[in-house]
Amino acid sequence: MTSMTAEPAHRQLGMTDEEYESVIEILGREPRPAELAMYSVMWSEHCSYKSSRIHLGRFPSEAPWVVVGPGENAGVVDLGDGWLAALRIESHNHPSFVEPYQGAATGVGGILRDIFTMGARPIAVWDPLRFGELEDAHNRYLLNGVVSGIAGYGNAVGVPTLGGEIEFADRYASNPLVNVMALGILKREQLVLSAASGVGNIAVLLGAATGRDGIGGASILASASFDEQSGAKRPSVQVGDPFEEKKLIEACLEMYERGLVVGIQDLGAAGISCATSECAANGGMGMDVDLDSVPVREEGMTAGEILMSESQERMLAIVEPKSVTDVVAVANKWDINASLIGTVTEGGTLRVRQHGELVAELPAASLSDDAPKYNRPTARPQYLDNLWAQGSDEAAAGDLADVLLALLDDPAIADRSWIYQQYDHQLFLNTVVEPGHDASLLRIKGTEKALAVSTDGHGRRCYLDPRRGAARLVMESALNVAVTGTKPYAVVDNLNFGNPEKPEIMWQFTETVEGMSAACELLGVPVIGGNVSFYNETDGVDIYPSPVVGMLGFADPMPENPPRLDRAEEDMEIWIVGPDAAPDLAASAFSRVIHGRLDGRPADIDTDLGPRVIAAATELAGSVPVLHDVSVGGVAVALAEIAIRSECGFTVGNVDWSQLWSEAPHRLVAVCPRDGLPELDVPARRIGTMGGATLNFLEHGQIAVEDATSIWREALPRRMA
Amino acid sequence: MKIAVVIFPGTNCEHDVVHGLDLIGVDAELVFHKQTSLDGFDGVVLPGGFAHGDYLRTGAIARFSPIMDSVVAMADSGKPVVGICNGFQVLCEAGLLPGALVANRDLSFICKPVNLRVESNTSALTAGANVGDVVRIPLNSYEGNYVADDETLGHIEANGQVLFRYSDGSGTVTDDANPNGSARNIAGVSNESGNVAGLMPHPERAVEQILGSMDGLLLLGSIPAFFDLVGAK
Amino acid sequence: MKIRIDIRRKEGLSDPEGVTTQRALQNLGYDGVTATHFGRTIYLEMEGDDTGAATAEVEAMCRQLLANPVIEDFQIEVVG
Amino acid sequence: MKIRIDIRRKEGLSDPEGVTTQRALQNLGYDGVTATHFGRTIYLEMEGDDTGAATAEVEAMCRQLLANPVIEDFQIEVVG
Ligand SMILES: Nc1ncnc2c1ncn2[C@@H]1O[C@H](COP(=O)(O)OP(=O)(O)O)[C@@H](O)[C@H]1O
Ligand SMILES: [Mg+2]
Repeated sequence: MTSMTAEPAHRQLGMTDEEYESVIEILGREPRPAELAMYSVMWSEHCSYKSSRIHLGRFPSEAPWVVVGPGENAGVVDLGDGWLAALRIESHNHPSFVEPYQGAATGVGGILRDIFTMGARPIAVWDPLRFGELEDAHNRYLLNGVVSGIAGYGNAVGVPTLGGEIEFADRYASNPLVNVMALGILKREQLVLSAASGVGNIAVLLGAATGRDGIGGASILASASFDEQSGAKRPSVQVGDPFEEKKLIEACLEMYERGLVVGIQDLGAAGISCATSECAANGGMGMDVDLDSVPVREEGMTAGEILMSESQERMLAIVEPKSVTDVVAVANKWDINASLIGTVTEGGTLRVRQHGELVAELPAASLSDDAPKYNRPTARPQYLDNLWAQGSDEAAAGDLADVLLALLDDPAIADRSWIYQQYDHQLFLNTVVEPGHDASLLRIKGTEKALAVSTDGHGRRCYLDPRRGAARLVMESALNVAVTGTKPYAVVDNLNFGNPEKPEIMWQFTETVEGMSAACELLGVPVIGGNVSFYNETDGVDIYPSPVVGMLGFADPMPENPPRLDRAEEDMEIWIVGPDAAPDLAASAFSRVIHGRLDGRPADIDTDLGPRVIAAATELAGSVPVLHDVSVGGVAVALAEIAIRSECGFTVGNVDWSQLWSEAPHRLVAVCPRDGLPELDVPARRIGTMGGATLNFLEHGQIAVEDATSIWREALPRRMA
Repeated sequence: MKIAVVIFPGTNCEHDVVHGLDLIGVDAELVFHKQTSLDGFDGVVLPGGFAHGDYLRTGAIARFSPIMDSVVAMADSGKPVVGICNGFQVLCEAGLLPGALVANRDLSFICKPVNLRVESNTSALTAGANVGDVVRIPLNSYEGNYVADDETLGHIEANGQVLFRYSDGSGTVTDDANPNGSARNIAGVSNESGNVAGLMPHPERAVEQILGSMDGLLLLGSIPAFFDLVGAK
Repeated sequence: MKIRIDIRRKEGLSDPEGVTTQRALQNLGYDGVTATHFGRTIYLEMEGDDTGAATAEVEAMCRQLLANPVIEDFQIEVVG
Repeated sequence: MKIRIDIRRKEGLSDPEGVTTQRALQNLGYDGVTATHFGRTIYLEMEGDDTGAATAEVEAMCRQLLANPVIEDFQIEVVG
């Protein structure tokens, strides 16, 4: 990136020679510097999805309740009676590695803007995370920084964080994943889209002043791999300002309520370039933009810098001339800047001026619509045959106490309250089932409606079989929201992958899209949005293929007393609901923690029983006090979690050793009073009874609830102290 | 009675407080900080959040908001003035309550329910409770660590101005029960006449069984109870 | 004119940042450190060149807003 | 030996605290203030009297723990 290299400008900006040629073709001339800057950022992988776009159409995205599907800032679904919900997920992986606190903080800020851009009030955030193993001090530093950053921003901006998930593996050590998902709700009449309609309408820039923050952030941090040189990329760190964002949220929501804006767009990657061109293109319009009207934080900023800056906490509103005074008044009320920077024009041309000179003149739509699309080659990785051959579905025998305590001490299984107690998870008084359960459940005040959300990923399983792994994520996430009494309603996904220029990585990607799509089709759940993060590769090592699913569940009415993990009592019956499947230990916690193995081929989903178990779970949640899906750590861990949270032991039999640790899909534990479970159309069998002070697995052994509890509670704080 | 609930820029618990007051039948209305008058109100609540981003010092900038002159006047007139969490911090900064709040002992944000023992029943937050009552209320703060010099601490203890202490479930005040390092486990205090009262945990988050606790109703209900008490004087 | 204001927690009041950092330094093996305290610094740029008047004005700002006299002491220095 | 470490955010990065405080000062009528920036200060007490060695050790502490070299600059001074 220094001038010492005699590279042509476009290559320094990460653009290939062919891409540069197409710019010349579009413009019919060489681009001016600011124009080149705009194309380079807008055509980066991060902004243009050039390697993934042709595959994403595979996702089923239609359903009668979908109001806004993929493509807008957030997906929107209909909840009836005029209520809508908006959902969106994003990654902030590379920025969080460079500076964990600010990277994660600005990730939260960005995802919230996607939500209130739609007219919705953001009401909750989730944070799926991946780090290297906690034995290493730097990984602890990263985890600590990321959690503090999410807390620091999310709490202060006044949006509760209601959960997330976390995994640890060496593969993530120099490439941690920080995904953030946000949910908003709105009344139908408040829905706003990012289209600039109406010649003569004014583009008003709201919020923070523009500095040199994150210049080239989108194209450089998120669209290229890391190597030892990454130090040079550091100046592009951005500092989040949750206070500015909070004011921006309140001001924008007030403007929507009063009908003062006709369109709005948040400024994220590619800043003003992206917001002005997208608003114009979405409305089939052009725009004249005057950079001298943009409030700047630093002197001497060039046109390219102002256009590309990723300064946080800014929005671009499209306002009819008659409403401009009112928009400025609302901004003044909330002490935020409002600057009139542009005018909507006829004809589709984006014209940008600085100091009276034309610095860019280009077809607005060309920045997004004409971006390159690549159909990159795919190849099935060779590692798979060996790994599949090595797997065994028999769990080597061991001592129950040793195995179970080792699993409960694993930071990916143990109590996660060290994380979520740093997050405000109660604000707005909606949280009925708080983090620490399969899914969090929120009521919508003033209605009988409720939403449940779960985020799920499993990099190791997807590494062993991306198609099956991805399908299972969808099924697991659906089961997680079902056990709170909601029906799976919509999905957003975040596809975190390595370098797409490697055919093996592209294969993992296409397999994942296929598996996820098939499972969503099976459940009839539309994919309403997503995000792709490629180039999660450092020094040639790619992360595990790490798709993350965010599942929204919906209930109307909400069950009166939704299941919770702490509602089991002495004498209650314990049941397993779901197929009596063969043990599934590939990528299980048992193989990883006890044997340090990652091999075998994970079981596929059961296309018949899977959806039926999910439906049964939603049904059961109306009457059963405890429902818990069986996932990481198998039945043994699921039971232990119930015992720990309910402070009550149990005795179970009729589960063989391998079955205790098997992570076969579509199963859940139900705990109910003496009179048993209601009639079900899926297999269910009783395995034991609550009571006593031990987790008693009969012939396999037992441990005291107290011992299990202290190991499980201390695992994370002990490591992070 | 009618209560004003103040919105500073960065405040976020205002609607939750209104909801809580609504449940106990108290008429509450939001008031923006740029307003200057509290005419027609019988009391005021400064709710939780991050007024002015908590920049500079928590509560420091908010106390210069235009509305604050009226809040001070209301405090002087003996009407209930209640600060919850960030509102408590603002009242301390404004000098209406003794002491200050600094970063939690472990330097991390804490969001979890805690037990509080009621230490005095003559304030705007405790008039409806009994000394020795134990209530379970969610805490949600980074700067919840109450500090004051020894002289001040001695003085407010002697005066019955300590309203709540962090305790275990049976009401015993222990080090283990102190979540944030607060001096002498103090979670809430009042001024000498009890009409100005501040508390770190959020009573408005414990107002319905479905949210996990209803104990907050006792504290919010103390505002009208206190009002009736002084009104009767 | 450039002014620097140093603000420190009054002696005897708890300084969780200092205590925690002291512990972290010990854990990292920096045994030679016997005490750690935290302070905040505010840098102001001001018009005019009457340092006396400026210092007096900054002192007023500190009393009114920038420091909390209940728990903090401050020191003002003209640095440029 | 007493050491003072001054830590400031690198130039060019935004300083929301400074901006917000600057606005508060304006609102209180302190018009002469043209810019406000925030920093933090850490005071260490250390054993020994080799100032060179101490400074080198503190520099290591800053890089490792006390400052965030990605977004902050620091300055070390022996003050007593
Ligand atoms: N990074 C995180 N942030 C907040 N909450 C988390 C995080 N990781 C896990 N949790 C919470 O801990 C609980 C258990 O998580 P997990 O084991 O992933 O659930 P499940 O296996 O049912 O999907 C969930 O309620 C989840 O929201
Ligand atoms: Mg689960």
